[in-house]
Amino acid sequence: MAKPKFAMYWAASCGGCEIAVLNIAEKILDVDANFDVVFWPVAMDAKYKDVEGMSDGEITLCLFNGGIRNDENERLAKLLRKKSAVLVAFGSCANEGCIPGLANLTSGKAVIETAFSTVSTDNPHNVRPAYDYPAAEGELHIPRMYETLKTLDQVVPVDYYMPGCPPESHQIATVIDLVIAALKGEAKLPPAGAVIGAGNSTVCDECSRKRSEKLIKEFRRTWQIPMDQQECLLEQGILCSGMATRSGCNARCPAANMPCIGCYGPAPDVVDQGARMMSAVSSVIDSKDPAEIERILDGIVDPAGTFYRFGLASSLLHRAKAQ
Amino acid sequence: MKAYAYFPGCSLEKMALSYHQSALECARRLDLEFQELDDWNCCGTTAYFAIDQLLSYTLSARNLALAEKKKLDMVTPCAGCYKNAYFTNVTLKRDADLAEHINEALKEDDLHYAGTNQVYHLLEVFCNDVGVQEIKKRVTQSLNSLRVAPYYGCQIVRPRKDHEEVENPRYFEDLIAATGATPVEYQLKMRCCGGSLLITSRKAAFSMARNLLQNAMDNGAAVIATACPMCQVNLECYQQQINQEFGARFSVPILYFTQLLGLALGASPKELGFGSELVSASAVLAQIRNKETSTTQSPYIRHATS
Amino acid sequence: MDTRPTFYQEITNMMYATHGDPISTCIQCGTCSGTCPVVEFMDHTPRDLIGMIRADLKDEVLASNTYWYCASCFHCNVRCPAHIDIADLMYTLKRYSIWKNQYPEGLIGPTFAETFVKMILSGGRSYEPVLAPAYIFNYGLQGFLNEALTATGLLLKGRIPVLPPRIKRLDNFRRMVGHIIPASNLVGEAK
Amino acid sequence: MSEKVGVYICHCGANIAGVVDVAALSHWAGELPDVAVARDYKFMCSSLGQELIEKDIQELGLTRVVVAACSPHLHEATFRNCCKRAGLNPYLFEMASIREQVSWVTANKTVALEKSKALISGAVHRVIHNQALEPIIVDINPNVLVVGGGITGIQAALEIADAGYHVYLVEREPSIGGHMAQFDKTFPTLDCSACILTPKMFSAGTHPNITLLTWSEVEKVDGYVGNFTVKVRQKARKVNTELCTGCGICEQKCPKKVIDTVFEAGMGLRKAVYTPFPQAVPKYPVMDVQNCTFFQKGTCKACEKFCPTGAIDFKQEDKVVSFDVGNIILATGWDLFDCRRIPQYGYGRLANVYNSLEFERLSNAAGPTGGKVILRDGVTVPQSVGIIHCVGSRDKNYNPYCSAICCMQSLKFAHLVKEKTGAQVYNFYIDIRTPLKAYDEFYQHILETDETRFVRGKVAEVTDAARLPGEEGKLIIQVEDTLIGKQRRIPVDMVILSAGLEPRHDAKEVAKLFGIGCSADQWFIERHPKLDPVATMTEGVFVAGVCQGPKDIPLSVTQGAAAAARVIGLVNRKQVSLEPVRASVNAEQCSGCRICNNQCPFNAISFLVDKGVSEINPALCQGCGTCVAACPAGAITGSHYTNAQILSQIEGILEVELGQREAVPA
Amino acid sequence: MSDNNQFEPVIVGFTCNWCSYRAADAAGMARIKYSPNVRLIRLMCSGRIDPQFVLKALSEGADGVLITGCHPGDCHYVEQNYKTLRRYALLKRTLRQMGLEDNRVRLVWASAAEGRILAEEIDKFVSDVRALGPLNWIKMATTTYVDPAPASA
Repeated sequence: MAKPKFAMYWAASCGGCEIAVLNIAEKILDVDANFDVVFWPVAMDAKYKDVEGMSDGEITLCLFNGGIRNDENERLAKLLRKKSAVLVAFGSCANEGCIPGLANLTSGKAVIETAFSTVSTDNPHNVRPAYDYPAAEGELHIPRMYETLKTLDQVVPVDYYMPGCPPESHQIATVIDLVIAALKGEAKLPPAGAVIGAGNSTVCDECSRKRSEKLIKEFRRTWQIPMDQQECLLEQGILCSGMATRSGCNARCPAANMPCIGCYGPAPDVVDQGARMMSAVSSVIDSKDPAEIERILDGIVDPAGTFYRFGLASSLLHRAKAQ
Repeated sequence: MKAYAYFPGCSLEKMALSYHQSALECARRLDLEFQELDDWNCCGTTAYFAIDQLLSYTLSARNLALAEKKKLDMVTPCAGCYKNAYFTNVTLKRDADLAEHINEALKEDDLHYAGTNQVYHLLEVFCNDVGVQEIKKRVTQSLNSLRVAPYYGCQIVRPRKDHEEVENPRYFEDLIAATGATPVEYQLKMRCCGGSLLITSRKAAFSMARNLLQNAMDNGAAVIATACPMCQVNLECYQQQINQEFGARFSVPILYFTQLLGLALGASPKELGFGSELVSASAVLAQIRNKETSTTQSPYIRHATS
Repeated sequence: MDTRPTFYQEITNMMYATHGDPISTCIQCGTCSGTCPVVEFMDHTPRDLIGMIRADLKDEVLASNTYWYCASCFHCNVRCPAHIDIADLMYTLKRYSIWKNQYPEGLIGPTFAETFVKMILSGGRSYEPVLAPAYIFNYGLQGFLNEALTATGLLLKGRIPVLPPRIKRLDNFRRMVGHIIPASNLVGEAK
Repeated sequence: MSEKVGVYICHCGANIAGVVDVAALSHWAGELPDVAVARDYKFMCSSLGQELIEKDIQELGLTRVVVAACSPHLHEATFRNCCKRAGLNPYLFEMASIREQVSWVTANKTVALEKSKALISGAVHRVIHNQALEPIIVDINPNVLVVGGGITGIQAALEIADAGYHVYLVEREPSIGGHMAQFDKTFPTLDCSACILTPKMFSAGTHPNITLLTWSEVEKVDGYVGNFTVKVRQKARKVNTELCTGCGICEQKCPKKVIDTVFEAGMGLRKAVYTPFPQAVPKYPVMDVQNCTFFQKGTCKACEKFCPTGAIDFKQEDKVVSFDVGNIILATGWDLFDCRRIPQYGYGRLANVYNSLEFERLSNAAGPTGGKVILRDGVTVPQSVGIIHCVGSRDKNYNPYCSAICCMQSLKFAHLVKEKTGAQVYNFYIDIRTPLKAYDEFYQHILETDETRFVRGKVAEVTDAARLPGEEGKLIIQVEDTLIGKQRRIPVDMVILSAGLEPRHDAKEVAKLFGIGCSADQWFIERHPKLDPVATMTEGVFVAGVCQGPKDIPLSVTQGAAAAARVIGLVNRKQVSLEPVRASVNAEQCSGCRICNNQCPFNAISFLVDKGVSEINPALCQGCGTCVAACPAGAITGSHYTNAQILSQIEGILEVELGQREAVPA
Repeated sequence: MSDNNQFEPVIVGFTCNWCSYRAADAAGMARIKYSPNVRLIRLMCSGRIDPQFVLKALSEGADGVLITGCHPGDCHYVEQNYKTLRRYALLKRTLRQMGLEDNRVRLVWASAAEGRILAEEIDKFVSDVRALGPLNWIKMATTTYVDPAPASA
């Protein structure tokens, strides 16, 4: 019997998800033993045509990472959806847009300007990409960039969501074990639409810091105070997103004395992670005086960037107001 | 050495030169650096408000901007200048539109008001920034239980700035006690002397000054200490006229508190501008020199009819 | 319907920026007048004046000497149970009466205020000798002699400047003032 | 599973139908997804209208009901009952207010129809997500806690005890009686305060249903209506009340005299072991350890030596007692405004300036001067006395409110001074406020008989700085006599400041302890200022007397009785049912971040340390939903106002509008 | 919608059960006519207002969102409206970064007696939002391509 087929694709992402998969160490051999890797642009050569030639649902498991930044991303998302039995939104970008999604705070035009015309760019003739370019061999095309970055499930239906930037290796290993067991009929897959490879609570659940009632008089940034190693970071005025972020990472950042930045996305049943953070943080400000409240809030230098660092593209608003 | 932007105000140029001299002398002896504002202008006093509030704010804003240029808090010895500068600062900080409007005008003199500094009266700097305890340590010439009536006047304490005590403050008394003198308790220490009415309503001004002098004398003051040039002029220079008007025989020296403080800090009368008084202060100086005497009789002889 | 603002409204409008509460909140308790050190010289007590403004008695208010006698001591301000900025009300009335050119005869206040302003605009600083002589005759012969004696005393002690002081950047200063009161006849006259 | 929604549109006569095309609305609503039936009717709230709904629920098997009519504040309960009668859970019902929010406030009929559609669409979307809820039923413990043993608390305790229920009456001072025990006479009848108060104190002290806990303070309150657990600290009296007979020998023999700043308002002395006044209830003395010679110097023990029953117990410690009650009445009273805050009145500086409580003691026959009105020198009878009204009241620098009792109190003082000294009395007032029964008559009586001079003007200052002849050695009251428009200086021998009533200095902490609110002035907040003046937002906690706002004795007594009646009514019912609009924590999802822990003013949220999660007590929860909005993990759900319900309502409202928007050319 | 074809904004309003909803009732009982553009949603307390509600309304097509509650100090639940105040302050800051005009989200206090004030505030708010024009957030996230050419000089 032929081995089940495995695919992994990257759309708008950094490649960290691929590294995370490789980072599962010898477990990767189980993947090879149990799967036939048919498409994985980072790891092996393959052509889109090969995929197009497959029958629908032929790929057993496809891990799709990256957001939908351009029409090529969207085309591949649709293609892989069609050809895959199980499509997993893998990593924060595919789940919720992640850092590339922060571009949604500005316009596509501004993104291009930044890339091609800022001081740090060596582009003396102000050369710009052209979507269509007539060459001797015929017209050449590059992918068309979207004004708004989208998440995977904003373009195709997704079977499972696996959050994290990147997903923790131990979580990937667990998921792979589960899928292999399921293929052998030894385990049952969770219901479609489920979040896998993560916990059902928030990062605080896994964080060992001591927590008490919160009353914040001043927000601080990590370099502004010597941080207490035991006390809850938020209670020290450090904006930690742990309380609004899905568990599953073993609270790695707070354990290393750095605040959680929210990469595991919203907690179960939460629509908009940033809104939850905003609401929670402002609820525990220790003042009733409007002027003082504003003064305290001045300590949050970049609210949108802080609360929507990962989740802007999947938030209720998706993006900043188009100009 | 703590530095301040020093705004003397018009009166201190001539009429109250001794206040200017003694203020600077005290500051020097208390290790404070007073940098006089460059090309300061009149703050408008109370009269300006009667004509144009906006202009009054502008005049004070110019001085505030000059102080900001030095990146220093402003100190002024004149109570009127203090009140105007303080409340201009408060108003402009609160009202950004007004500040913007005034900044347009200030551009003509290449100045900008940003609201970054504080305004203090000289008394506040000595009592709060230096501190009464520190001053006590630096006194080299005790004032020998001289009975000094601290006269707060109006515009240092009023209008109310925050929630501070405005009916019975004590810091002036504490400062006087620190010099070794005895602060006189008297009821009218917060009452208006009428100085601002000297020209417009002389009768009223004299009557108010009389009440004040009388009350201080009734409580045994040998000298009245002021912190405002207008109060000083009203109470001292017009004492003769007040005597004539009411048939009284006041002869009370009215000294700037800095002159007394300066003596306690070891300065010579000359350094403190003594000699320009219209009511002689020689008895005061004599008592301070005479270490044996510890109490003085009030030079005032109570008027029969009052 | 006459939509012109009443006197009361005009005064209220002019006080829009006051730090205190509006005069409509006055409970006529008389704390201001009980406190006022000059009240015996006023023809109406400050409280009375507030009542008169609220009754739109414009002519009577403008004919009153009360606000010209206000010494700006702010004692009423700090005691007022309604937090009314009474001293500012007095300033407002002064401004209003100068604006309307309507004030009681024989008062030095109005002309003094204007002279003072002109003086400052001319040099940027105040200069006492300009002030006194203009009014000295109002005090009568005895007053004149007394004043002369006082002045002589001060002069002998070196406390009266001989020349009016001037700030250095006077042109800038005047242009600055011109921004606030454009086409001001005060500035014009001062030059 | 799809729901079957019934939509009912009320004409409200012409109130709605006159503006909104109800027929078109009903037709439109019938087409909405999930809507099984839509009807319009002249008066939905009439019995026929209700029957219509009941019939549909039963015959068509409706699972949800929406009524578009007036405000839910008017008829939500009506229609909920209607659903209940037809066997549908009342919380599966929603109302859309198309009268108050549409037909009464909109003139344009087209727009009115659109807005009605939007509101109904919102309600239909929401009601699908509504959940069946059951009211929360709790038992009521019949015992009652009354805090404060002044006249208000005594009245409340007696009413409840007489009704047959047990009362714990807690008082901070050694004796009950409160401020009223300090007063001399009471206005307007001038009967002796002690004569009318002491019988009530005695009843409270001996009533079999009242447990008196004096020299005690409530430390902790847990629980909710019907089921509070209270911890009370009984401060050590150093007197064994089991043995003490109240003979008073210890007090007689105690060599240490102390100025009594509480009961005698600083006007008289007491011993280090003392009962504050002879008629004190209970009769047992307390020992003032701070001033006791034995405690300070180690020797004396005179009290112990002379005590005939051996009741003195120097080793006695504070005791914390705990008990359960079902309801609580707070009657914690007031503090006197501190006249030192107005330096220009000279109180504390000028000897013969008195505050009102000092004068009460001065005038009281049982007081330090035996009721003689004399100056502080102890001998001189004043020839002239000024009484200043509104001291610290009606003044934005101090308290902006009117203290309500000072006018009558000042008139009473004027009468007493006149009666006892014959002095010339001046009353300085801003307004004379005598609104209640027989009060203005009292004022008239003073005007007619007492020759008191009334000066209308708030006093500017009281000074001893003489300026004019006749002022030497006097206190001069400087004031504008506003009725003649002149400043006056009136020399007197004595000044009485009619100081205002203030909330207790610790009112805010007490409010927090009992989970109720304080106004900006720090008076306790009642549930409704007119229609529910003794209840609070916290079920089972009532307020009465001055702690709720300034008032005189008759009103305080009335409120004490009113609060008692409310409590007796509740206790008689034995059970109370609570609205099931409550928040709850899903322990699975809760990570114990503790954001919610300080969001609840009713102390309903507690953190379970061992489980590492927060928990909400449904009986304490008032259902505001603030913690629901605060929870970053989405672990808290607010029943009947869930996220799904509200988000669907938003969708529903905007669905209609988007349809409309599409039609409008951009 | 209106006679002269001017833009009529759609606004979602949140009220508390005790003050502002009753203010709306009071406005109705007094037959005060005001802009019909605001659709009110009743919550128990303004403290229940989750920023998600505001974002949801904006993303689903509302042109503005009005948040109302009891006056500070008068909250039926003691002090929960202060939490509303804080959340509103932070939400506004975030929305400002998202390019939303200040006038599209507003907080108004109204006591149960202030029907007239609520009506006036609604009129004011509607006219302010009207001046900003339609928001149409829902359409913004649909696919449009970026023109990579340099901005015209």
